[in-house]
Amino acid sequence: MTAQVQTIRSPGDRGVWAWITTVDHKRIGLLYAVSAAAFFFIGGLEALLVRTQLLGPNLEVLSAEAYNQLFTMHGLTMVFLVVMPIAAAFTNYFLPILIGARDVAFPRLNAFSYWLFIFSGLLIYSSFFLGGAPDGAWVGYAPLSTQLTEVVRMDFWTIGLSTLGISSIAASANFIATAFTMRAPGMTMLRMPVFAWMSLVVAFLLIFSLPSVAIGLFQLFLDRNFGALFYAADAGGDPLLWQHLFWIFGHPEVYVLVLPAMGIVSEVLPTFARKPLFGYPFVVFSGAAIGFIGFGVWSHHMFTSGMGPIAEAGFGVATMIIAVPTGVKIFNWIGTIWGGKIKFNTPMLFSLAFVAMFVIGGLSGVTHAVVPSDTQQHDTYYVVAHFHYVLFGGAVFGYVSGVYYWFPKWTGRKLNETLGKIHFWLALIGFNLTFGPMHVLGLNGMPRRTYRYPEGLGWANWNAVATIGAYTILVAFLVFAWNIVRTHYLNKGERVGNDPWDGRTLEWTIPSPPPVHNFDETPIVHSLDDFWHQKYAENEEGRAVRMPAVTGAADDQGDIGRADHGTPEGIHMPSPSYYPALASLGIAITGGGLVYLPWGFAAIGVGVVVMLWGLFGWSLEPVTKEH
Amino acid sequence: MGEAIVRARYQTTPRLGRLLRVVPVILLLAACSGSGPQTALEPEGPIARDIDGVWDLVLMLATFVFVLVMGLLVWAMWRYRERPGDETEPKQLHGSSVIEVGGVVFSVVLLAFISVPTVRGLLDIRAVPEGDDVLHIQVTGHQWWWEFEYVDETAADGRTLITANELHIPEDVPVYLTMTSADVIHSFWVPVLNGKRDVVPGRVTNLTLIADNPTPPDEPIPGQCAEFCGLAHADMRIKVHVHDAAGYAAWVDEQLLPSEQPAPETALDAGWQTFNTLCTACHQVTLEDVEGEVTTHGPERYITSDDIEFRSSFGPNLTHLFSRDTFGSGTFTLDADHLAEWIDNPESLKPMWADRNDLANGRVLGMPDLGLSSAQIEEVVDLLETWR
Amino acid sequence: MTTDTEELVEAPAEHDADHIKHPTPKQYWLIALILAVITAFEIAVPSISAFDGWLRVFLLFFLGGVKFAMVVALFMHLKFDKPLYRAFFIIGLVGAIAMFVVVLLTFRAI
Amino acid sequence: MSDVAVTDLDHTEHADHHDVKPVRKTAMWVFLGSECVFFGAMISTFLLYRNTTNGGPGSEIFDIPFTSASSFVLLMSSLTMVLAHNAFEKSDMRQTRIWLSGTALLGATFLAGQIFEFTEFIDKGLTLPRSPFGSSFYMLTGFHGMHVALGVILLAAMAVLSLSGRLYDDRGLNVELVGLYWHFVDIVWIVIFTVVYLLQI
Ligand code: HEA
Ligand code: HEA
Ligand code: CUA
Ligand SMILES: [Cu+2]
Repeated sequence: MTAQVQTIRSPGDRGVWAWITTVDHKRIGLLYAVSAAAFFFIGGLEALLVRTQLLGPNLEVLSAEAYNQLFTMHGLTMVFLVVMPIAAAFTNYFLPILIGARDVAFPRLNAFSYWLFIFSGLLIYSSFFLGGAPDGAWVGYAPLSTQLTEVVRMDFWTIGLSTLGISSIAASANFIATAFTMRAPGMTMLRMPVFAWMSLVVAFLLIFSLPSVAIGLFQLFLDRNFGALFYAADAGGDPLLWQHLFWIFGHPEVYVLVLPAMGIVSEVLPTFARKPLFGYPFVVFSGAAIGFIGFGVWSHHMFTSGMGPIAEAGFGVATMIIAVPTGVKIFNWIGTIWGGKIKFNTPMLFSLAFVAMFVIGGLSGVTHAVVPSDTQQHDTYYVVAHFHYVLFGGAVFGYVSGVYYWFPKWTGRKLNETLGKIHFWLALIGFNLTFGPMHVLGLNGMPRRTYRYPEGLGWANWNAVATIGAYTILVAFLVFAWNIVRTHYLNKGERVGNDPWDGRTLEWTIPSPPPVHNFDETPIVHSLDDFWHQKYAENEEGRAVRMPAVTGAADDQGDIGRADHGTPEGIHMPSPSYYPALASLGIAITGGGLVYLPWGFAAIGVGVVVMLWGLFGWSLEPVTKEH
Repeated sequence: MGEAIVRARYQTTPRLGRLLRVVPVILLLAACSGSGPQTALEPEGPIARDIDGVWDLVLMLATFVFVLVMGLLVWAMWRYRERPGDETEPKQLHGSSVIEVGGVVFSVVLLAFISVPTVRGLLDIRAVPEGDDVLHIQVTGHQWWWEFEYVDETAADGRTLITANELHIPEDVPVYLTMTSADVIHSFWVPVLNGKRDVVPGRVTNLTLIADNPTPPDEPIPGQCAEFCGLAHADMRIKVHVHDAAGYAAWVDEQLLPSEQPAPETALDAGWQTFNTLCTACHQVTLEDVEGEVTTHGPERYITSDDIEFRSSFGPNLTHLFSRDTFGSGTFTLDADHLAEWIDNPESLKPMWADRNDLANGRVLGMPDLGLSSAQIEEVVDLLETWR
Repeated sequence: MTTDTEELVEAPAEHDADHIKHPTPKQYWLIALILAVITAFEIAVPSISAFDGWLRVFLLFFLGGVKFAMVVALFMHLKFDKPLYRAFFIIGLVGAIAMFVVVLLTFRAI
Repeated sequence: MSDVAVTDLDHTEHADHHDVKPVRKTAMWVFLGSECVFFGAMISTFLLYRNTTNGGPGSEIFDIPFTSASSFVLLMSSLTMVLAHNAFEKSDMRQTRIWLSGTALLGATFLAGQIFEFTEFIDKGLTLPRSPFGSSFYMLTGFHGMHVALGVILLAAMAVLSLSGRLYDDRGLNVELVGLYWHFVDIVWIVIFTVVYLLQI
């Protein structure tokens, strides 16, 4: 092993090959982000088609068959190919930096997770061209999902979700190991930024919830392809088993989707209020508590399925308890801006909107936990309203806030504020126009997953409003996309230094974009919000006072975009490797073969060989190659 | 709203024209649209009213929390916004245990307040109705229609009353539904009478309906399958007709009678021959022939869940087809023209997968196109029209 | 200061290992012997009619549990290793048991 | 929160330095925690369907003496595994190789026994599509068998690698990690043997 290896790990830093073989957590994070954005566009178009079909009664924009595929793929895409990967993007990029590490614990496993995610996404999407996309709703209730075995649609879903699950388990183990073993000196657990904490909680949620649905999916797969009888009612199989296995995963999953966004909000609010996060330990522990309690409430999705009143009462009350830690977060966020000096930059606007919209969605969640009224609300548009308020007004707004907040760190340029505000207001208005009316629709009896509705039930007008709202959202996000293109690709964005927002955490101490090895010298952490405390002291009144200039402060414009800045000799980072991509390609090919049994066995053979080649190559190659 | 809701006749809609026509009027209309006949907010029976009461309470509390939290948030945003020229930095508050504990106590108290009616309401709506007057009906969910067997109403020969999609019940009487599914999970839901209950293959679930008042004959209460059950889930509707006691008894008597089988060589016999060779593969009819013999034609099928036997067949029982107002699971107005259109090409009206039917294994995914000539169709429709 | 994430972080493990006293091979053989004896007893339990009913269920669970615990604690060194590992494993184990017991209860299957 | 922080800097810095943990083992234990849920889901599926034989054969076809023997084989492979690890820590490559091969062999024996058992059961009419009992039995034991098979492959690969002296403890494929995995597969069988076999007769 050579001591002279520089931080540059690959033969070249440019070109497609460098991206395929990269093991740099920042590049992998960007890959996740770009993929998620692309899938957001696709999932959004699917939603627009759905909304267009529902614009008026008995329209024929889509056939029932097309509609069912589109709403299924919309839900699937948004949950698994948009929000989870965008969370993975932020976690990848910032978890190591926030804890003062140079990379994640297993850089190649990290690459493997990404490639397996993208191949799984492509596998699922290839179904549109290979006989039709999954059409059994994202929850795929048995025995509907095992009914038509001569059609492969739901096989794409069982296989695609399984491989996505493998990807997530690998990523989660990786993040857990990172958070526990890679922290910089002085970075105790309770000095970790809230975002890092929430990423850690999410990793645990996935690790312990995914196996349940994986087994369920495997059972469905066996039922569909090998005649197993797990869900065959006439042979004694019980369809409710699937619902349990799915929701034991599915409920923790919704917190997987929202907790990282809450982490982002907990970073953004203090920065723009110029105050520390109110009640840091409470915010952290309530996040952990949400995760923990989240494992005990899954059956609130099954209140009408016939579990019996005792189970229903128990799960109803358990569900309500989640409102307590969530409320703690809300109150602390309000406490954070209380008494602050609030700058309404775009990231702040989105974070504040997150809090407001999430409260609406959370409160409708609590009304679901009230079992008697849930028997009216279940599977209506009222539920659709609930989860879009927490998922779009909540999670997506949070991630968008994160994009505006950290864009300067990624690229060295700030997104345009004016465009950002246009984006924000259009998105906020469009969002409420779209999903607000759905509360009314649901309470007035409109079931979800229906491709048409008759006249005379009083639903037409609110549906039309919702559709108009959806198009407003499209415009909003086109503005966003234009902002990104303009700022980054057309180089029109304002250049900024290391620390454009007067930030509080470690990422703002390093150049934008950060060098491959992140930190020239491993930072030594003295406190929560370490960087802020390097810049500010508190006077007797408790007000912040700026200390004399420190390194890395806001107006240091010198080293933008120069990744080689200050690189000392001898920081060696793991070498690039194509084995992770190869192994995941093998898994994807195997998956494709499994969809098309029995002649898919040929593909499975190829896939397994490719996978083993990748895995063995990977586990035997040295981490840092000699050059 | 006094429109003839239920009658909403299926129509093909020109795509763009309709899209454009709708857009401008929307916001205006949205403001004044009522809640519609399928709403959970205007209950017409004691159970739904109980649920609505719980809902009102919870909504009130949620509104309180909402106003409080939003008020604090917006106030803080306004009060503590950065003002131009203000150079002072804010006080660096790190937290306050009092506020944390206060927040927790606040939430816990509210939730305790909500959980009491939750549990009580839950036990109420799940209670099994008792008494002699309880009417028992067995419900079988099918892709994509409903079958109702009135196990308490039997004809002299022991036949139970069977009908489809349109449920007739007496007012003020607890109607106890015992439900299962022939294929996938469905959910029985008539919002103004009660919440929904899933209909699960291999399991039995129950639901109680009690209706306050009789419905006008042309304005039954609408309901709908609420669990995604595949292709035509949207078109799996329910109509509930509520009668006064006498009206209900009359309806039962009429339904229990057989319809008439045309005598050989009559005008209607041609239609019967077609019907008896093709349609009875799936549909049951109970007919009395010229000799006065009563026969039930069509497949006899039993579904057993949890040791309860559900009498069933592959398609709706047609004995008194024309006593109904709708067909296609409450989706289309029933009249001769419409029915002819349906028989000619069922999938042009309602999405189905009849080509994937597999009767031997009990899988029915819709009514097939039987390839009848228009003359044959007319004969069959003429026949069906006599079955009232 | 060098940091090679996958490689160098692993290095201090060796120091750790020095501090920990693992069983000796002789002790491993002894543990295996105990495990074998328990297994023999387990196999006998179903055929001993005195144990019918709840006692048998309890005994089988108990004996299986002892074996399980011995392998995890001693062969897998969980007893000597970082408490963190113990936490991970026990969360998974206890969590899985708790959740699935509830599932089976809703089916009235246990 | 400068108050909390600076005061105890020295302390934490020192402590944390010590705290650098073996990353691979951390990930491995997390993974094993996750595996508990995998098998938990399958075992409870089996428990749900343990009497749902749909008219086909049920637990009466189990051959307890035979399965006891193969359970014993798997149990003893944990001993050989731990001896292999022990030898590896003492850098005794010859012993390591012997015990690794022995473990792989015992594992293979167990697998052979399972395949034999499956063919017997299939002869007696218990197949995957026969009944929910059959489905859940084969899924659970088959999934476990796949774990054993993977373990055997890894063990064999390590035995071969040790010939050329390429057995490192800083690679993904190392004796300690594979050992943890192998022991886990063993304890899962302890549970399966109790719950699926002994409790059902
Ligand atoms: C990010 C995703 C997300 C989040 C965070 C939540 C959060 C919650 N959800 Fe939601 N939910 C979904 C995503 C999410 N949900 C999805 C996708 C579905 C549908 C799946 C499908 O069927 O396809 C669903 C469905 C769903 C159902 C099933 C409905 C049905 O199908 O019948 C229920 C039932 O209890 C429920 C409850 C809750 C509750 C109680 C919370 C709580 O965590 C909310 C807690 C928050 C607050 C309460 C607000 C803030 C608190 C305060 C200000 C304190 C004071 C408040 C009180 C004292 C009340 N959700
Ligand atoms: C995070 C999750 C998420 C998000 C963001 C959304 C977003 C939207 N969803 Fe939905 N939705 C779900 C998750 C989500 N959804 C789920 C889980 C279901 C249940 C599925 C099921 O029942 O199985 C569902 C179901 C669902 C239904 C019910 C269908 C039915 O039951 O029949 C409807 C109906 O209106 C709907 C509408 C919309 C609309 C209009 C949006 C809009 O907000 C979308 C707006 C987005 C765009 C228009 C794209 C714009 C993007 C670009 C222009 C590119 C941007 C570039 C960059 C980011 C750089 N969704
Ligand atoms: Cu039946 Cu939906
Ligand atoms: Cu949930």
